[in-house]
Amino acid sequence: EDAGIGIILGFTGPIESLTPSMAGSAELALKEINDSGNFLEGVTLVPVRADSTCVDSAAATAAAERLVTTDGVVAIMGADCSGVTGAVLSNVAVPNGVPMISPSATSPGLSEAEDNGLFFRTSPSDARQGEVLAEILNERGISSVAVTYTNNDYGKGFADSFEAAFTEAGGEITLTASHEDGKGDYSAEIGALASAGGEVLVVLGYSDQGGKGIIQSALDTGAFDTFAMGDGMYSDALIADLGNDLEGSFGSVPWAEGEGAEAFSTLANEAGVTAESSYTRESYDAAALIALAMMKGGEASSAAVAANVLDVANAPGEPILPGELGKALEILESGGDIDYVGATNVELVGPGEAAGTYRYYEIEGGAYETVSFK
Amino acid sequence: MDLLNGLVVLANFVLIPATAYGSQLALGALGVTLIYSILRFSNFAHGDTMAFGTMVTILATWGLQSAGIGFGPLPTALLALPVGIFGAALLLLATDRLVYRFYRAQRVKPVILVIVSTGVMFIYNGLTRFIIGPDDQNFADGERFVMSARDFKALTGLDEGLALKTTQAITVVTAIVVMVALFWFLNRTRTGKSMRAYSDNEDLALLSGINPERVVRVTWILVAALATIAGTLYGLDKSFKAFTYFQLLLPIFASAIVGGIGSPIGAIAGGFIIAYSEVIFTYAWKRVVGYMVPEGMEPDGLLQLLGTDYKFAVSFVILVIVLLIRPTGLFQGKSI
Amino acid sequence: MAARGADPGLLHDRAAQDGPGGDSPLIRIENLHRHFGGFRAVDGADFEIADGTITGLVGPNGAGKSTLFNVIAGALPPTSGKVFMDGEDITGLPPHELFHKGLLRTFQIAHEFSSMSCRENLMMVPGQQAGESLWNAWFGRGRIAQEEAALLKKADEVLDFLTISHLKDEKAGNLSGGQKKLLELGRTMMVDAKVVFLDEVGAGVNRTLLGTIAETILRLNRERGYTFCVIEHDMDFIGRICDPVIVMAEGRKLAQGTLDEIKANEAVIEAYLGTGLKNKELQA
Amino acid sequence: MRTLALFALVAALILGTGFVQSWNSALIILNMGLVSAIMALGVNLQWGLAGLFNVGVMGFVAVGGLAVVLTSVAPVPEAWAAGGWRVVAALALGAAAIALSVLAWKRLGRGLRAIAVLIIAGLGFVAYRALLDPAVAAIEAVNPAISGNIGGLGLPVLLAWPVGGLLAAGVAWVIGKTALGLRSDYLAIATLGIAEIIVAVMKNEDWLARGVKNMIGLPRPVPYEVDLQGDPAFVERAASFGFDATTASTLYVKIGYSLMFTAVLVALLVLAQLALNSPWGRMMRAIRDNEEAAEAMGKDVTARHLQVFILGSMLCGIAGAMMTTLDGQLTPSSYQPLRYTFLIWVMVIVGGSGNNLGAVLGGFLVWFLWVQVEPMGQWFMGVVTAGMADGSWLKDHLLGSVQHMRLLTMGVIMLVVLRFAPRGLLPER
Amino acid sequence: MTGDVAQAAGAAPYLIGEAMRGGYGRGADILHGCTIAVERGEIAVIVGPNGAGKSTAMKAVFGMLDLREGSVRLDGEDITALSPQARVRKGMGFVPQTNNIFASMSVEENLEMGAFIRDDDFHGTMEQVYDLFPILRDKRRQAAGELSGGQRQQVAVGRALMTKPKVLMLDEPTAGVSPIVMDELFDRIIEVARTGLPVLMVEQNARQALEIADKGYVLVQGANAHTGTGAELLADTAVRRSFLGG
Ligand SMILES: Nc1ncnc2c1ncn2[C@@H]1O[C@H](COP(=O)(O)OP(=O)(O)OP(=O)(O)O)[C@@H](O)[C@H]1O
Ligand SMILES: Nc1ncnc2c1ncn2[C@@H]1O[C@H](COP(=O)(O)OP(=O)(O)OP(=O)(O)O)[C@@H](O)[C@H]1O
Ligand SMILES: CC(C)C[C@H](N)C(=O)O
Ligand SMILES: [Mg+2]
Ligand SMILES: [Mg+2]
Repeated sequence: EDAGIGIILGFTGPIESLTPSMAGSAELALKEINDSGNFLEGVTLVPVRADSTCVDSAAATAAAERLVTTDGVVAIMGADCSGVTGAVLSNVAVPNGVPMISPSATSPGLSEAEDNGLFFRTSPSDARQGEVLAEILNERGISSVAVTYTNNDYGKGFADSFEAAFTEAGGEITLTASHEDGKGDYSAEIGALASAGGEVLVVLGYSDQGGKGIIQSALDTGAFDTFAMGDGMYSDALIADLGNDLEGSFGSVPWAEGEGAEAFSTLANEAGVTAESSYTRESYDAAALIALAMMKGGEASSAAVAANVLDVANAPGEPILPGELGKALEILESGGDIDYVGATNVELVGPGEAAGTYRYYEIEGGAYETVSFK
Repeated sequence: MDLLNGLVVLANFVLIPATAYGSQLALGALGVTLIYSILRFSNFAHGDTMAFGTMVTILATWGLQSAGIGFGPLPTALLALPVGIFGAALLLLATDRLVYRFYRAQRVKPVILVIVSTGVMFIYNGLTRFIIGPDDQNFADGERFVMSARDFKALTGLDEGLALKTTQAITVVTAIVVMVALFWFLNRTRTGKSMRAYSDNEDLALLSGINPERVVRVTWILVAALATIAGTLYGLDKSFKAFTYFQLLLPIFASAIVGGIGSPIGAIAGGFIIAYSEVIFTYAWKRVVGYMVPEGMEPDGLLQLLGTDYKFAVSFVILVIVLLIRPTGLFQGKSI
Repeated sequence: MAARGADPGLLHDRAAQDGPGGDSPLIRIENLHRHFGGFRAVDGADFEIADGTITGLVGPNGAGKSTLFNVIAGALPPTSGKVFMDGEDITGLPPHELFHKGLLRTFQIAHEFSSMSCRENLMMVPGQQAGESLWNAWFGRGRIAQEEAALLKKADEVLDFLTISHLKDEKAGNLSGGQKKLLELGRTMMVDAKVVFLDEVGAGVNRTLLGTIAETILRLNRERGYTFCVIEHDMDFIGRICDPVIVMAEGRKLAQGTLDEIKANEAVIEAYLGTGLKNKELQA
Repeated sequence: MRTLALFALVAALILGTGFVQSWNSALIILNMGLVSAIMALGVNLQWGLAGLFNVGVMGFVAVGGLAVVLTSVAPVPEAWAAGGWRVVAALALGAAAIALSVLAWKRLGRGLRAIAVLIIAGLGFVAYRALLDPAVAAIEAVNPAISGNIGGLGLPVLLAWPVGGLLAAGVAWVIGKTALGLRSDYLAIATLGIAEIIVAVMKNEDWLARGVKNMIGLPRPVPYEVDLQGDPAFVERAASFGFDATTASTLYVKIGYSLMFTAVLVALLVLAQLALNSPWGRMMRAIRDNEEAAEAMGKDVTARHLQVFILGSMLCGIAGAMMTTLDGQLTPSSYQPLRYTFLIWVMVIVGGSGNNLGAVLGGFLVWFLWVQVEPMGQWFMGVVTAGMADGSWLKDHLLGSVQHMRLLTMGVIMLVVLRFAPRGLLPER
Repeated sequence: MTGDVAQAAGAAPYLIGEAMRGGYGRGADILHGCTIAVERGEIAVIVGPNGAGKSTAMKAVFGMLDLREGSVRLDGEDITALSPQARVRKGMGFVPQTNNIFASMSVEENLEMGAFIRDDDFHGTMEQVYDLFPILRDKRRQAAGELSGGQRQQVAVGRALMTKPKVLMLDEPTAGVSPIVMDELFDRIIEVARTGLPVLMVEQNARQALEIADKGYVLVQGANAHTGTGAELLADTAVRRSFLGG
């Protein structure tokens, strides 16, 4: 018997370049579960993709509705962008009692959403990362920065919390300027930011979107040469494209101390999925959590997922890394307890969102070097 | 010295980027304007035509690169341009044959062609993504800078740097050359004039012995060339991503229209107006003014008229104001 | 003019009340200029159109006649100068206001409403139709129905008169060149006008029909007191209905008088009439 | 006849969705179809009837959405205390400055007025910013993660629909006053730009409706599904019809929306039809055909354009408010011209411009396609690749990009429809 | 049909649209088997009430309308199936009644477009046109759309003359032109016809036109009502009264 898992991501639209790897990672987890042969008696998990478009709430709602009512999925891995996630949650998931685990909707506002216990996310709310980034800057003794963020709920929320934390600690923000993704030209933003000045430029955007454009433009004009970056900027492609110029720049990214992330990378690379892209780890974890929660509940049902996600995600129990899903299933089968660590050191707190440990990295010799974990 | 520094800052952050961006918009706008003036509709598929032409160019560039062929300090993509243009021309001619020709024969209202072009846009959109995918593609090679900020500082001993990218230089030069060539072609050559005649009065063109199908074919080929050149230069300067090209459509249309749609000079002027208004109104003048005024009078504030959040809005406000003063654009465009 | 609009009866007698006014100027033009760039299309025109007359306006191609009409009718703003109607300054008033003051015009190049039927082309003309307010369109259907019935009757009369009643449901865009001009004229017959400006009604109209049109203009003038100003190149037509005739050349008035006086005027012959076979024949 | 057949076809498509997929999906399509139909009706009023090329539909839809927040959300007292009134004062000041400039422009002589207007506008702008900026900062500092805005009036959400219409009408009045003199494509780009400006304001003025941080969980005019599911009486009734509580509750809510939306659409459609077939409609068509002649025939073209522009925009505003109510959230960044302007235009043109029923039909049909092309595209790709060897490079590549079939399919269907009905499915007369 | 001049002359006419039946699009027939023809060196004039189908007949001869019946022959060759452009290349020149200029192009460019199919130097012809219509020389840089009604008409005729056609078709060339220009125009048309170029024209200034016509057709409701020499028609009182305005 098949159990459908909806994978709702923006396959077309502004983040269409991120989503294939995200979906690939999630499907990787499901495949691992299926291949282990230890999942619920004769149940196979079947991923069903749907397009959230990232921006069109109505289309996303319709797609989700189709997943739930037509394809009969029991849980949803998604959605990606916070806006459509909110729409799918309140219009489809809650009314139908279908749980959602979003890998990437990071808007702080979602913590307050009316979710009836059905909404989880494997990425931390941006409220926390802002503080982390401010702390890093303080450590480095940087007291004056210019900030640019991608103009969406993620970027804006992130910038708000960063600004609050940084000025609290006595830092000065010379200018906060948003940038729109997908609009290749950022001369105006760079002009304003350069004129405002600051020791470093804090970039809270996406590595394959405006964020990259901004950095490139800043480097080309010589406006800034050191950048402090948020999670959206973490990607190997960025280093590959901009090379040595990024030397000495640094940033934060939700990450786990330990082998979880590396395990995932190896796994993903073997399967031919790009691991080093935004939110791939979170996607893997989201899908894994859905499956594990079903196992724990003993049935492939929505209720089982909703009831058990927190349980399998958090201590106590045996820590589980990517690649060890089979083992986890066995433990659960035998009535044992697990603590899913996954690729991002999953720890779901509060209303069911990642607590968020962050890696503070610096770019040295053309690679990300860990400085510390926060 | 300080005055010089101030000027350099201005050039580096306002003049050069805005000029380059303006030329990029202008090149796109030329294509839009050409279709509008001759085939009489606003072609929404133009952004995706640019993306398609660029994609073919990129594939050809990769081919050349893997064969070890380069173009010295210039990007190899320039060598691959003809292939891209050829590909785009094939696509456009095929589209015309399958789609637009029918509506031309029916003499439908322009707005229907606009909507049809939206359909075509969806198809190109998918086509490009099928072939090269939705991701960023970097295909620039050769010398990146004519002059980098660091070199400039070392060379002049000024505090401020001035950077000029190869692609920026190429873009500006190309835009001007293409504009002049197009203007000459339309106003001086027989084919060009026959194209204008066709656009003015189709029936009468027929009565003068002008072959409409030929006019249409030439137009599409020119459009393919313009779109591919514009798209490739843009991709070289930034990077190639199908989605960005779609997003470019809006400022491109704005440029074409504010300059007076149907007019090549207008397209260029429009491109610059849009680009400059985006940069100037959201620029923080603090640093420039700081250099310009006597010691001790440097401004505290940023001297920024509007946040960059509104850069797009600003350019549209300018556009509306220009149109209110000159209702058919700066250079007397047409209206249907 | 309260009851303008749904006035039944094509040619009822208004003359009884107003009477064709003698020589008082209905339209007065003072030193009117209209320049296009450096080109002076109308260059200091000065003349009067007396109430109750049918004034002919002739002149070589490009003399500025149509431009003058456009300025008087509010379609083009003047560069300088003034236009008066009944002593009131109407310079630069928008055409729709002039319409309501009783000033109507036709266009040299027919301006039909191409996707509407001929009948609709006429029915839309009268101003102040109750049905033209949205409120009535929604909530005053009864009144509209009555009004429409009257309009329809009148429109059909006009179409009949213009010999195109078989085309009443044809789209105006599909009419022949001459038929469009007829329709254009027909519009001025839908309402009670004070003064009507006709720009080359005759061009492209069959001469037999033009005779009938001349008849109508005369009747409208006599029986309803319409004042006309007529641009036309057909001297037969001008001769049949116009007194006086004003000749324009290079944006100015060149001469004024009866047609015979005009025809005798050397300057007019040189600029406009010529001495070709046609006029020799006409004079004979 | 044709009208009936085509509407029957659309009904069949939606019912088919119900049978093949699920009734929930069918109702979702129906509801957004109803909303789309209203938008299309608005555009048709402007374009089909008056020839106004409004490509700023998105802006009016967005304004309608904003109205929902400003009407129905509870006010945030802290924010009002922090700076709400100062913002109102600043806005009043700004409006006064603009009014004064316009007045100066009209009253003063040629030489003076440019300078006077510049001075008034400049001073006004500085004063406005001086008053506004600190107030905004204060408001936005109030609990930024969940509010940071002034909230709304806390009125019933249904009231937001007419309010959305009025707000959009107000915006349309301003735009119309400035830009309606422009011709065809120039008007188009101006409205397109103004719509972008409206959305930019909604995205960046966080004090208004949280900007890009979105407003979620907006009030609803229908009960919540979970409440229904928790109501034993409802569960029992559902069971008596043979439904489980979840399905019954979701259907119940959606049908609730459908009924309300249908009522609005029918009312608006009746009004639109009455208007179209009256002397008013005839006058509008005359104006569309030839403005110069209409003006010479005593029709005040400018005033009529303004009137119909406002009316059409109002419909878009109402529909925008309805849509936001249906979504339960306001997400300014989702206002994209492709979706909210051009798709609406596609509806009007495919349906048949100049024909109200055509626009409505187009609204339903195109919306249905927009939603259903995704599975269609997937299905088509499945068929194409079925014959290929498993694991072949091409097959993987094609399957990998199956999502891009969505827009491609949309394009193909649009072209096919327009090919066989170049003037729309239900052409004007 | 009495007095058919072509028949009388014994040879096949240079250009003939014979027994044409047709209409616009899928609409009703406008032409009901009408025939018009013109000989070398001859002026043929078509008159008739408004909406009789005169312009339609001209368009049909020029191939801008699909014929449902009948044929068009040029110099003995059947050209019924040719496209309008192809007919231009065969030497036919046409001035339509409406929309007969390129409004956005300058006067000179309008004339150049008239010479589009010519490969020789056309400046001589252009000078001739300017001599014929001196006002056009003054306005040659102005956009034709900005001209007065009569000036446009001159541009339109000038454009057709530029083609150096083998047969010239004019649809109301004198509509809206002043008497002096009309006389010039008729003179010129006679002159042109004398050189052997057949001229086929529609005229509402029918009396003047018939005076110079070698052959006249009266068209009523898409069919030939009267045919004869210009003088014959002018002398026919029935024709005069119903079609020539007395
Ligand atoms: N928009 C314009 N721009 C430039 N010149 C113009 C414009 N409109 C008219 N003219 C010029 O003004 C002059 C007067 O034109 P107008 O149409 O008034 O002549 P007219 O007396 O009506 O001639 P006709 O008898 O041929 O109709 C012409 O020489 C024409 O070229
Ligand atoms: N494009 C068209 N579509 C449909 N019907 C048309 C079209 N053009 C003309 N007609 C119709 O064909 C008939 C003949 O028109 P045509 O233009 O041939 O008349 P004409 O003899 O040239 O008249 P005129 O002297 O007024 O120019 C008219 O009744 C007219 O309504
Ligand atoms: C994938 C990302 C675009 C999602 C983003 N973090 C958001 O919350 O919208
Ligand atoms: Mg004139
Ligand atoms: Mg005709």
